[in-house]
Amino acid sequence: MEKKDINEVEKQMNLANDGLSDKEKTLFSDARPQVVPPVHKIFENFRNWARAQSLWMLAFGTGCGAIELRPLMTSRYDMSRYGIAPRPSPRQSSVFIIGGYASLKTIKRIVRSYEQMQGPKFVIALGSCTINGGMYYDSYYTINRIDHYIPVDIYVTGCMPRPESLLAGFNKLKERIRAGRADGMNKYAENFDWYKKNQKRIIKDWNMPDYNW
Amino acid sequence: MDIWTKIFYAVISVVIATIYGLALGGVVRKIYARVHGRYGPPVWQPFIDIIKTHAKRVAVSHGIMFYLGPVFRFAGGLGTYLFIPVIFGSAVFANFSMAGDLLLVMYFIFFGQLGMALGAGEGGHPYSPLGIARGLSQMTTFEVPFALSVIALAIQYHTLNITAIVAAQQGSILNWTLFTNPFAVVAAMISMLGMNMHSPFSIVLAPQEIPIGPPIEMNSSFLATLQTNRGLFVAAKLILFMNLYFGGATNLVVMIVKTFLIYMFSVFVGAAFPRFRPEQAMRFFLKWPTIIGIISIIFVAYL
Amino acid sequence: MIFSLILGFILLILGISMMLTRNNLIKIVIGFSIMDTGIHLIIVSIGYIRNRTAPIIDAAVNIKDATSQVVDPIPSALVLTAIVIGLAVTAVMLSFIVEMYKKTKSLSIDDYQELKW
Amino acid sequence: MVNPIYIIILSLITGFLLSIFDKIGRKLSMTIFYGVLSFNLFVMAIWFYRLLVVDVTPLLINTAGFVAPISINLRMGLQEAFILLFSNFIALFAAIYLFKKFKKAKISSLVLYLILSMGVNGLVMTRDLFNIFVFLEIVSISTFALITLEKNLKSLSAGFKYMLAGGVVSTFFLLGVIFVYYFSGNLNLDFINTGTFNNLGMIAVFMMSLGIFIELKPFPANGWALDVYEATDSGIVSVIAVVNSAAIFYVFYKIMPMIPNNLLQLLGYAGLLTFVLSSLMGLKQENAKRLLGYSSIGQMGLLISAVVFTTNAPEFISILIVGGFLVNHLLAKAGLFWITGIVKKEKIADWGVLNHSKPLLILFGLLLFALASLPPFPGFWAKWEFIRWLIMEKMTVVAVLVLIGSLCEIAFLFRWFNLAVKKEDLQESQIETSHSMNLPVAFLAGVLAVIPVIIMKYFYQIDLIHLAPVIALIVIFIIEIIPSKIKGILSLITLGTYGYYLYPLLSGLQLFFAVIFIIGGGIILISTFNRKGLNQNFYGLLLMMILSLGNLLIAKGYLEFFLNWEFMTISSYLLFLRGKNARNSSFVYLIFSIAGAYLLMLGFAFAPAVSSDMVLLKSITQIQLPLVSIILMSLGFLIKSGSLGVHIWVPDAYAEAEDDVTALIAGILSKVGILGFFVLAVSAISHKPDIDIFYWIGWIGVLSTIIGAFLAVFQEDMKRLLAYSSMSQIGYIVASVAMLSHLGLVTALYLSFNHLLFKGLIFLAIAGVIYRTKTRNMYEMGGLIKKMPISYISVLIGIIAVSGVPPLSGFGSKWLLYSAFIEKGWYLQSGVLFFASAVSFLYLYRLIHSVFLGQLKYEHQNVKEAPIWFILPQLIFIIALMTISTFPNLIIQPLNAIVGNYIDSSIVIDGYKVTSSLGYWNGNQVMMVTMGVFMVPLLLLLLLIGKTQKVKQFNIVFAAERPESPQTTHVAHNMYAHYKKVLGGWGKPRILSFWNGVAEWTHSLGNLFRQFYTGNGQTYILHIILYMVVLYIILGV
Repeated sequence: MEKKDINEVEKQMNLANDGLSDKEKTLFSDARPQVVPPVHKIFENFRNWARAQSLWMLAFGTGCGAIELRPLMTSRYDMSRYGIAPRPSPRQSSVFIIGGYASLKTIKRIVRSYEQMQGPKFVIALGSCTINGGMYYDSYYTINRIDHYIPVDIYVTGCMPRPESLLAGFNKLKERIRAGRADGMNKYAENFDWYKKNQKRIIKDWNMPDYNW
Repeated sequence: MDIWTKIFYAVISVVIATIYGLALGGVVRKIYARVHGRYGPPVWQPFIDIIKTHAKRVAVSHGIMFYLGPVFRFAGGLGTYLFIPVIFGSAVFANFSMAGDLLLVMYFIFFGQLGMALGAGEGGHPYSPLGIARGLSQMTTFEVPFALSVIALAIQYHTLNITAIVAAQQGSILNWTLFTNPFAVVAAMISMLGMNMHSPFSIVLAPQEIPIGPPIEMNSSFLATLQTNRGLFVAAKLILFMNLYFGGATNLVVMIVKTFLIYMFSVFVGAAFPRFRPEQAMRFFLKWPTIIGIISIIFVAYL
Repeated sequence: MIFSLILGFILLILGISMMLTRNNLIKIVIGFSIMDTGIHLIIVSIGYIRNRTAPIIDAAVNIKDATSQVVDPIPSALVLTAIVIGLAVTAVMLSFIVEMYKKTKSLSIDDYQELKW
Repeated sequence: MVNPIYIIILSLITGFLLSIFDKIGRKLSMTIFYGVLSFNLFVMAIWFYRLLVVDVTPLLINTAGFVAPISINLRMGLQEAFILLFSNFIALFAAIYLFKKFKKAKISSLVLYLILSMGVNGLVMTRDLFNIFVFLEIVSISTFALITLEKNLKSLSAGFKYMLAGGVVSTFFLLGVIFVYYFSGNLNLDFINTGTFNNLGMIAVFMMSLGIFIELKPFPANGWALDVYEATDSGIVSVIAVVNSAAIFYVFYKIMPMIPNNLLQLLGYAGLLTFVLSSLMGLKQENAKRLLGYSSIGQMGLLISAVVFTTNAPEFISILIVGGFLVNHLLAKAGLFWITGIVKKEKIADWGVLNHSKPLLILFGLLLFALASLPPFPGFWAKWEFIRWLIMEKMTVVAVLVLIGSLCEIAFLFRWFNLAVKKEDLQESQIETSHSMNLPVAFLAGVLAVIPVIIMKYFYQIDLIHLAPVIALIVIFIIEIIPSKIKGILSLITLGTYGYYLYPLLSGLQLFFAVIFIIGGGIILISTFNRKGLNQNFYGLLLMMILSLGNLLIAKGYLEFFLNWEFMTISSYLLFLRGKNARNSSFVYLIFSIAGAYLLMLGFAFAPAVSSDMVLLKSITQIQLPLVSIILMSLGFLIKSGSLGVHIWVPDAYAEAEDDVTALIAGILSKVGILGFFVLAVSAISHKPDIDIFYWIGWIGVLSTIIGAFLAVFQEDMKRLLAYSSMSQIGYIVASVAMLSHLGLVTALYLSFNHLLFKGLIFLAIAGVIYRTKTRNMYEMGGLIKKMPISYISVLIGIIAVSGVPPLSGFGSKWLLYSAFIEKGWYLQSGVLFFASAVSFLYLYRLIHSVFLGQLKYEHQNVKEAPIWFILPQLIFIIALMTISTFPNLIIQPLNAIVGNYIDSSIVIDGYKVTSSLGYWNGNQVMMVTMGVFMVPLLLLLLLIGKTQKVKQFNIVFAAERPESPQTTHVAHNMYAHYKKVLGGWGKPRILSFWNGVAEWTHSLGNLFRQFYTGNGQTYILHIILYMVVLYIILGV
């Protein structure tokens, strides 16, 4: 009886990875993402402060909004004074900025990159397109609501939002983080099956593992 | 001196050096920002970054060597630092310099590099070996002028004992190697540009070409370990250069002033120049600095 | 004696030059024979002593005075052997030529140089 | 006692009667035929025995009842008996070899053969000039006729050319004889005094000598002989090349006292020229029999120059030289000609067919080794003494030319051997043979194998331990049918016993190298237990190599040392040859090694004598070596150690050898050059040479280090990479020895020991990897750390030690090295060394990354850890490495003591701390601190890290995509492309191109010279005539 339980739990733990051929299955990890609860409160507050003060954003321009990220680095807006820095690898970054509309092609990369970031991780969705599709609301190829696919912490509206509003969004994010409310990572793990179902519904050529570690 | 006191001293020494090194990093960022006309991050930003990186809830590991890579790297930094006598005449900052001389320090630098290269290699990302290949190749070239300069020192002072080299430079500012053997200092300082991997020699991390290269797969505490080491290692290298070429230090303040100024040299060069292509960078080291290094040897040995 | 010696050498040289210049195998062998004859003549001339007779002990030569009546007998003895040998060599050569001719139907020495280098 | 005149009488009578007997039956005639030949041999054997052992006086046989000079007389002395013993021996066995042909042939062939044999016997024994002519013609005519045993166009035309040339030559000889008679009034050799001749008489002597000399086929008047060798039946040609040649050679020897000295010297040089040029021309040969023909005329030339140049030598030496060359040539050449008849392949490229018959292949190899004058065959001793004699007589140029000729000869012989052993036989043809053909060859080889024992025992009184390598080879060969593992255990036991025997004889330096050779060899030998099946021809060679290495340490005097050096060369060459594609690589190795050995031989010849009751390694340090000797020996050792300029054998040989063999070669064999250097250096410390030659050797070492490292960086094949790495490491050692300082010598020994440990370790680990993955290309591997963790750890520890990163012992060597260099004042050199040491990181990282890290390939998903037999020795090496790293004084102290025997110590060892005049190093403390600083971050990391998720190889950041396949994701091929750009020309193998050029030019030169042989009979006659003219002109000048 006990043994069977363990087997079932294990089955639940491991992902099917149906999108991969048998040969490739051995090359990808099939572990499920797990909810990692926060540590003791005081300690977690300190960590949240540090997380808020050091936001490394993934240098991945997913849409037209990426053009707005460049001015942020310049001397005019200088995001570095807020502890924000670009980082080329998702492994090392904590903020993912969805730069505007996400096409079917991009969403696959977005999901992959998001899953490869180590939690806690935060998402800022930029522009109207990410909220409801914006001017592409009826496009056959554009994602309307990005938070059906990955959890979003902050939406910055506009088409396009100016760097100032982006900075405001960052500050809002910082507040959320400090308050301990920006927990998209655990949310994603908790509702993993739902997110995955949504993702797989629109991404037809699913040739990745179910969770991209 | 019993071993526990020694270890206690070493801990103090290491902590101070690490903090100093990280702060130096913050200052550099600030300076870069000012050169760009920005405000820049706070000086303590490196510390926050390290805490934040440690605060990641999940770490992805590719295997045991990947796990140990940052450990090797940090151990390399620690070891390098611990084999250098930091402050002349101080028991606390003498570290473990009695275990070996300058050659030990020069070779211990490789310990961390090799370990890190192996750890990054197990990560399996193609950019890691690309970056490592660049880094190792560049290392072979900037080591040449540096080695020549060190040989010149050995000829000049008849010793490879760092403490003895510092002792020989005491007394007057004119006793510094900088004035007694300027060629050796020039060669070594140019090779330091390569060692610190600021532009124009920043071909290893090169964010635009091979997104930060070797540590691309490093995350969470692995990355934090690397960042901590970066602070310590910079401090160690600067102290080594200070000891060898700029008369060493008799107290902490002198040490901080001197190493800061030494570091500023490479920072200013870095802020002012764009990046070389790999083979340009390497050929550069094999030309002028090497010739200067040879001149420095001729200068002390045969003139 | 001198005359026959010179004649011998002339024959020798003639024979050699014939061996060197003729293309036809048979002619080369003839050259060889001429050379052989030349050398025989030389041998005989060397043993010749003026006014003496052949070194054959018969009615004309007294055994007791033989040493003062006949020419040096050794070259004469040698030349007999040499003639026999020369004859044998010539015979073998000719038999070779016959066999070679059977194979290629050619008597030109130029057709027999596939073995080289 | 049988009078040898009966040989002639009996042969003549049977010759005439044989056809009558044949009418009764072929069996009868054959029986009589072989009976007579056996009788001849028997008579000569008895005479030889009596003359040699019983010591009777030589017999003079007078004919026709008169004493010479009135009558013709024959002589039977020791020399005649010796020549005829072998001639009749070959004649009998050639007849046995021809048994089948004779059975079918006309009876006249048998008659001719008997007459030929008779002629040869007469030719050797007679003392009468004209009689020589007669016997010469008898031999020639019967030979001409025997050539037609096979009546094809080739043999006919060759025979015809032979007749033309022979006719002209004998005419000149006769002319000479007759004029000699004219001037001396005599035909008996013992009564002619050419000293009283006038100029005209001298011309006669000239003609006569040249007549005989040209019969010995000097270059270029020897085209006819080559054609005969190529075209004639193997059995007959063996008689022509061996029996006839030996007899004519003896005739030359007989008339030598008549030849004026200046002419004799000229002939000696002509012989030498023949030897050198025919060896050179042999390089271009592709036809097996013609190749042997070139070798034959070369050997005759060598023999002539040997007999001419050793006329003043003591009897002991001249017997050994001339007799050695002669017997060697007679036996080996006859055997090889017979084998060509058995194999029936014209082109040497087709000789792979020999693989179908192992015994025949081994016989072939044996004879070839003998012909190449390799030990222990007679030619080896002859060459050794000849070279020494020439050097003693200040005939250096001759000695060098002899060696160059020998090298060329070895080149073409072993190219042939390699083709026979390695070339695949595409046609799958079988060798048709019979016992009557095999038996003579085998018997010959047996005789050849026994002679060395006689030489070693009676001529030199060499300790028979120096035969141990060969004995080991033979014993293992005999028990070849038992399984590999048992043979391996037996080999280990042998090594143990040998070590036990050796131990009391050794001390200091010898002991150190004995540890490397025997214990190191034993450990690596464990890895060979992995071999399956019978594994033939392996352990014998392995034992031979290790035993000869050990014997080097106890060799007394130059000869014993050199003997073992050659054994080592041969055995390692054959070991290399076992590799699958090792045909070219082992050939290059052999050529370089033999060249090195010759240089060594020359070096020894120039060196003054050493006391024979002390081992050479000690005695040579007590004498003042002349500069030339040091240079030559150094060159020899440089080749063996694979230093820059002569390193090109290294990568291929290492790469193509079997994998465990490579470990052995890299770990052990590479140290033997160092041993030599070390001894030279010690000698030079106490007896300073005039020029600081070691300064330049030091530079060679330094440049080998850097160039080796550069080349290693760009290799794709991991064994080649490690081979270049070895070259680089050995460069360090050579350079440190060359410093001639205490610290330098300590460094060299320390490095040598370390090199054994880490290179043994890495090569064994790599061998395990290759065993599992079946490839040597690094880019075909990757990610094996998950599958072969122990091998990975071995390689990791190995590369840390190679690169000199503390805390492992590699750093000790680097510390010693730089301290020594700076102390010595070699500043720029140490800068270069530092560069090389940095470059070593490049190739070491490439090795470990491309193989073990990065992406695991699909085909290696199921690869297992290397077999235990590979792992076991690795573990031993790791333990040893860690021990001497933690407790460096375990090794430094004894080394300090060893070097302290020769030069005052310059370092202070206090506990674990070593202090030089420049700095200090405490290996133990470094180890402890490193352990400490390693633990701190590890604990910190364990404490601070969050939940750790272990992922797989494709879980990488890949620019938001997923990797396509492991092959396209693994960075390995051409990994340092950018570095190639940096180095420009320095990364290119230029020296290889240089040596390729040398080979090309040598072959072209050989090709140029052989254009003389146009194939036209008339040209050959012209050559003969011109040859006489030219020689006469030279003589006149």
